[in-house]
Amino acid sequence: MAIEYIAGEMEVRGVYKSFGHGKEALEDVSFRLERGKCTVLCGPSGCGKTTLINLLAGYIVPDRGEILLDGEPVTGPSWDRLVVFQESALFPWMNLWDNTMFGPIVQGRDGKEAEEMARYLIDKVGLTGFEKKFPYQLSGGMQRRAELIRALINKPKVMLMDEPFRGLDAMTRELMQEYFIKLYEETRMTVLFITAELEEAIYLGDIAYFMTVRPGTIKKRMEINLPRPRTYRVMVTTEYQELESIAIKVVDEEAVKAFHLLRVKAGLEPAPKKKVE
Amino acid sequence: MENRAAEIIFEEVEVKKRKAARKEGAKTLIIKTLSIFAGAICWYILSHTIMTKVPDPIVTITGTIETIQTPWFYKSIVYSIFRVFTGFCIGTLIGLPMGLLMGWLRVFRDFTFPVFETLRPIPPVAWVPLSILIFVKLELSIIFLPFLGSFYAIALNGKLGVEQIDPSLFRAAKCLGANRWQVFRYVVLPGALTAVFMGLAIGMGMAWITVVAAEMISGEYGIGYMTWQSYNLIRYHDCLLAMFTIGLLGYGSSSIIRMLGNKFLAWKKVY
Amino acid sequence: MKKINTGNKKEHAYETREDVGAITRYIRRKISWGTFRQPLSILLMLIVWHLLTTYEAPLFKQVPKPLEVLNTAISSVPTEAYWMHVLYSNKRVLSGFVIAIATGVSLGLLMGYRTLFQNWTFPCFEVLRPIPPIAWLPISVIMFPTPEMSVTYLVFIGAFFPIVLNTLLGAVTVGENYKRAAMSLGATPKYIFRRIILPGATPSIFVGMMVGAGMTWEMVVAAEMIAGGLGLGYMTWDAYVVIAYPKIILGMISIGICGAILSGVVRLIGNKIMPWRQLF
Amino acid sequence: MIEKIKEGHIVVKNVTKVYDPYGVNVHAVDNCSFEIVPGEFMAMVGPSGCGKTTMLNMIAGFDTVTEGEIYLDGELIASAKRKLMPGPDRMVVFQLGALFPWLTVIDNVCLGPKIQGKFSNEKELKEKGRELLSVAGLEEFENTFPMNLSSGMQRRVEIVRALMTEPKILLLDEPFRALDAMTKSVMHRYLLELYDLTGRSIMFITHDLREAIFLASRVFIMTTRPGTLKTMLKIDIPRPRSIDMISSKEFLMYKQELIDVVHEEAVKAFERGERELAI
Repeated sequence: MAIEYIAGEMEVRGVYKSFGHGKEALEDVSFRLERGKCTVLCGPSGCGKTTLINLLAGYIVPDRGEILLDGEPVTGPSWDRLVVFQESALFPWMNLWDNTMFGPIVQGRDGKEAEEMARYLIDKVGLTGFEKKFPYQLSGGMQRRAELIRALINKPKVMLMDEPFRGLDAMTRELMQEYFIKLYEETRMTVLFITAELEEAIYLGDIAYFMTVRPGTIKKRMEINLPRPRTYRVMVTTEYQELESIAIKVVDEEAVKAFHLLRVKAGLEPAPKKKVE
Repeated sequence: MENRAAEIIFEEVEVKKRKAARKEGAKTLIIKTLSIFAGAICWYILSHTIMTKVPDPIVTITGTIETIQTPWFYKSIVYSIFRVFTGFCIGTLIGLPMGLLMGWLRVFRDFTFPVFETLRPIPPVAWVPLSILIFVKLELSIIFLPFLGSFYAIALNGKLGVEQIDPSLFRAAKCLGANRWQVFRYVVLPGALTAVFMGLAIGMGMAWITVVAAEMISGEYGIGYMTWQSYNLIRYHDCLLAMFTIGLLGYGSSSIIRMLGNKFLAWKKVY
Repeated sequence: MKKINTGNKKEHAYETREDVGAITRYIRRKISWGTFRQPLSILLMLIVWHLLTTYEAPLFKQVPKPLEVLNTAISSVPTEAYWMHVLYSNKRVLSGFVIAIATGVSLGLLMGYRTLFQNWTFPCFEVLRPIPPIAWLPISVIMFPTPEMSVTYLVFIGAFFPIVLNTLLGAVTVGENYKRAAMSLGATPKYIFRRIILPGATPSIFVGMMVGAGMTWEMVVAAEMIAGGLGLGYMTWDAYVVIAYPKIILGMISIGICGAILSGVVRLIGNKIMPWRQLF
Repeated sequence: MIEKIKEGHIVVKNVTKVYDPYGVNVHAVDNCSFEIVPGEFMAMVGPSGCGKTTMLNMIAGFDTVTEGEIYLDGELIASAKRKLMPGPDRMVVFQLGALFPWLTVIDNVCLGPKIQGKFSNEKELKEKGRELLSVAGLEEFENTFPMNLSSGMQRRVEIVRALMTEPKILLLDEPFRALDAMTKSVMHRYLLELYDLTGRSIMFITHDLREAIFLASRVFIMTTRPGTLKTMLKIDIPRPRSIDMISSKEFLMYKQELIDVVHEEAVKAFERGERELAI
C-alpha cells in the first residue's frame, strides 16, 4: 500500500513581520517551494525561521506581503499545510495511536481507511508495538517519528518542518534523517525543512536557501544536485564536500554577524547607526 | 536605500499596532475597575436580601471610620504583628538549617524526614490545646502556632531547593577542589536560595492564618481576637474591617519578603 | 536496517557470572544500615517523647505519655461517640471540598479560556484572596442560617482559592504548540477546549486540589474548635476543657490520619486519570 | 605551543564497569584499554549509552571501577579497591554546563583557585582570569551573570574556568551537544585556540564524527554497550587548524575511513534502545 499525495506549491512574496520596535523578525522575504521538492532553509538561531513557519502555517499574519498556496492566499491554519514542531507537540495525554488518529477524527473521516493508513505509517517508521504508549514512554527519536506520521496521515499538500531533529544527538539525528529521506523519496511531497545545521541541509534538500541574521532575509539560493535515492554515504563524496565548503563560507559570515549582534544586545557596543540619506 | 525602505515599512506597522494595543489596554482597565464596583453592588444586594445580618458596604465604611480612631484597633494589630514576627523568625531559624541539611545529607534526611512527614498532616490549628499544655503561658502558646505553620513550609521548601540543584554543580565544585564546608557555602546555600524565599513567602502566609486561628480560640488582644470579639459584641462591621486588615497585613508582609528575595537573587531575572 | 544478533557469546558469559554477584549484592543492600534508618527515626521519636514525659522535662510536665495515649485510644476508639466525631468532620470536609472543586475548576477554566470573563472577575478575587480563610469565621456565622452551613462554607473558602488559581494557571499555560497543532489538524474551538485545554490543565488542577485538601482540614478543625458541636476539632478542644489530656493527642492523630487519607485519595485519583504523567 | 607539557598521561588498563541498580546488571564498559599521551587531544566517538560518559566519570573519580586500573602520570587513581576523589588535576566540563548561576563570569572563573587557596592576591588572580577570558572572546562579559549569556558563551566560560585551575587533563563530556551548528563552529575555533595556547591533554567525548576529526589528534571509536574500543585513528592534520580544513582532501579521507564503522554502531545502539523500550 502506498499513499497518494497531492503535492502543493507555495510562494512567499515580499513578506515583512515585526513584533515591536527592535524586534523586527523578517524583512522582504520572497521564495518559492517548488512542487514535489524538498526546500531547506538554513540560518543562524534567532533569524526568524520559526516566525516564517508560523506565517506559512497561518498562525500569524504578515505585516506586509503575501503567502500563496497553489495561487490562493493563505488565510489561517488548515491541514493542507502541517507543521512538525521544534519541541515535540505530541499531546502528552494521548497515546501514540490517538495522537496519530487525532487529525482524521477531528476532520470527521475516521473510517477503516484512516485506521489502515495509520497502521501502515506506524509500521513504516518502525513503531509497531508502541501504539498504546504515551509520549513520555517513547525515546526522543521515536517522538519525532510519531510526530511525522501524525502530520503525514492527513495527506497535507505541504509539510513544514521546524528544526524537527534539534536536540537529538548526532548519531540518532543521522538515523532520523534516514527515515525522513525514505518517507520523502516515497511520497515526493512538497517539504519546507528548516534547520541550523549545514550538513543536514545539504544531505536532505534539493534547494537550499540561506538566511541572514535578524531581521531575516534570504541571502543565497543554492541548488543541491546530489543523486537520489540518497544514503549516508553521500556525505563522504567530493560533490558534497564542495557544496559544504561553499555553504560554510556563507554561514560563517552570518555567524560572526550574529555574535556581534549579541554584543550589541548586551550593551557592549553601540548599535549600528541608521543610514539616513 | 533598500534598508531605509524597510525601516519606513516597519515604522508604519509599528504605529498602527501600538494604537490598537493602547485602545485594548484602556478597555481592559475600565472593565477591571468596573468589576470591583460590581462586586460591591452584589455585596449590597446580598446584604439586603438573603443575608440580612451582614452589614452592607455603606455601614461597613462608616463603622470603619469610627473604629480606626480607637486605640483598641491598633493594639490588636501590634500584638498580631509581634506574634507573627516572633513565630516566623524562630520558624526560619530552626526550619531553614533543618531543611537545607535534609536536602543535602542523606543520613540526616533518613533520621528526620519520616518524623517530619508523620507530623505534617496534623494541621497546626490542631496543636492549639497541646501548645497550651506545653507552654502554659498564653503568649508563648500562641506564638508556637505561627512558628509551626511557617516551620513546615520553610523546611520543606529548603529541602526541595537543595534537591533541585543540578547534580553536576556538586560535581563541578568537587572537581574544583571544594571540601564539604565549601560545597555547602558555594553550592547548597546559593543554589537553594530561590526555593528558600518561596518557602519564606508561603511560611509568612501560613503564619498569618495560624495566628488568626490561635487568637480566635484562645487569644486576648490580637486581630484574630478582635474578629471574634466583634462578633460576640454584635459589631459585625468590625468583623469585616478586621478581615480586610488581616488580608492587607498578610499581603504586605509577603511583599516585603518578595522584595528581599529580589534583592538577594540578582542573578535570577524573575522571581 | 538489519536486525542485530543479541546472543553475543561473550556478553552472555558476563551476564551469568555477574548474576551471582548481583544476588548477594541485592541481599546485602536490602539489609543494609540505610534501610533501617527510616523506621528507626520514628521509633526514636516515640522513645524521646516517652522519656521527656516520664522524667517531666521542662515544658513537658502536662504532656501525656505515649502509653496513656495508647490506653485512651484503646478505650475510646471503639465507642460510637468517637466515630460520630470522625463522621461529622469528614462530612463537612468532603461537602466543602467537593463544592470548592466544582465551582473552582469551572470558574478557573472559564477565566483561562475567556479573557473578558477574567477581566470581570479577577480583580474581586485578588481583593479577597489575601484574607486567611479562618478570618471568615464570624462573618460566615452571620451569613448562613445554620452552623453546619457556615462550617462547610469555611472549608469551601479554604480550598476554593488554591483550586481556582491553579486551574487558571494551568489553562493559561497549556503549550501554544499543542493548540496550534490541533488547529492545523482541523479541530474546532469546542474540541480544542475539551481535548487540549482541559487535559493540559489537569496536572495543575490537581496541584491546586492537593493544596486545597491540606487547607480543608485546617479549616474544619479551627471552625469546630471555635463553634463547637460535633467533630474531631471539637473533641480535641473539649478534651482540653475537661482535662482529659491524652485525648488531645488522640484527636490530633485522628485528624492527621484523616488529612493524610484525603490527600492520598486525591493523589490516587490524579494518578488514575492521568496515566500519561510519570509521577505525581 | 609554549613548552612541551609532560603531565596528563592517562593509562586505562582493562577497565570494566558493571552497574547494578536494583539488582539488574548494566554492563557499561567492557575490558577497555587505551592511553592518552601528555598534551594530546583525544576524541572519543560512540553512540549514546555506550559507556563513554561512564569512562569519563571513572577517570574523573565520580564513579568506581569494577575491574582494571586507571593511572594518571604513573599514579594509580582508580581500581576495584581504591578511588581517588575528584580533584582539580582532572577537570570536567559537563554536557549541559555547570556554571554557578549565582556567580558572575569572573567569579566563576576564579572560583577554582579561590577554593583551593592557590592565589597570592585577588587582583592578580582576576587579571589572569581576564586574560584567559579574552582568548575566549569574552573579556567584556566578566560582570555578567551566566543566564544572560548565550549557551555557547556559557560553555566557553566553563572551559576557561577549568583551565584556570591548571589541570593535568581536561575532560570534556559532549560540551557542545546542545548547541546549534553555527555556534558550534565558533566554539571549535575558540577551543582549538585555547588548546594551542595551553597544550593540556584533553579527552573529548562526542557523538559527532566530523567534530572529532576536526578537533582531535587521535579519534577513538567505541562500540555500543558494553562499550569497548573498536578502532583508533591518528589524525595527521597540522595545527593550528582552521575551518578551511573541512574542505581539504585529508579530511574527506579520514571521514570516509570512519563513517561506516560509526554508522554501524549507531544503528546497533539505536535498535537496542528501541527494543529495550518495547519491553
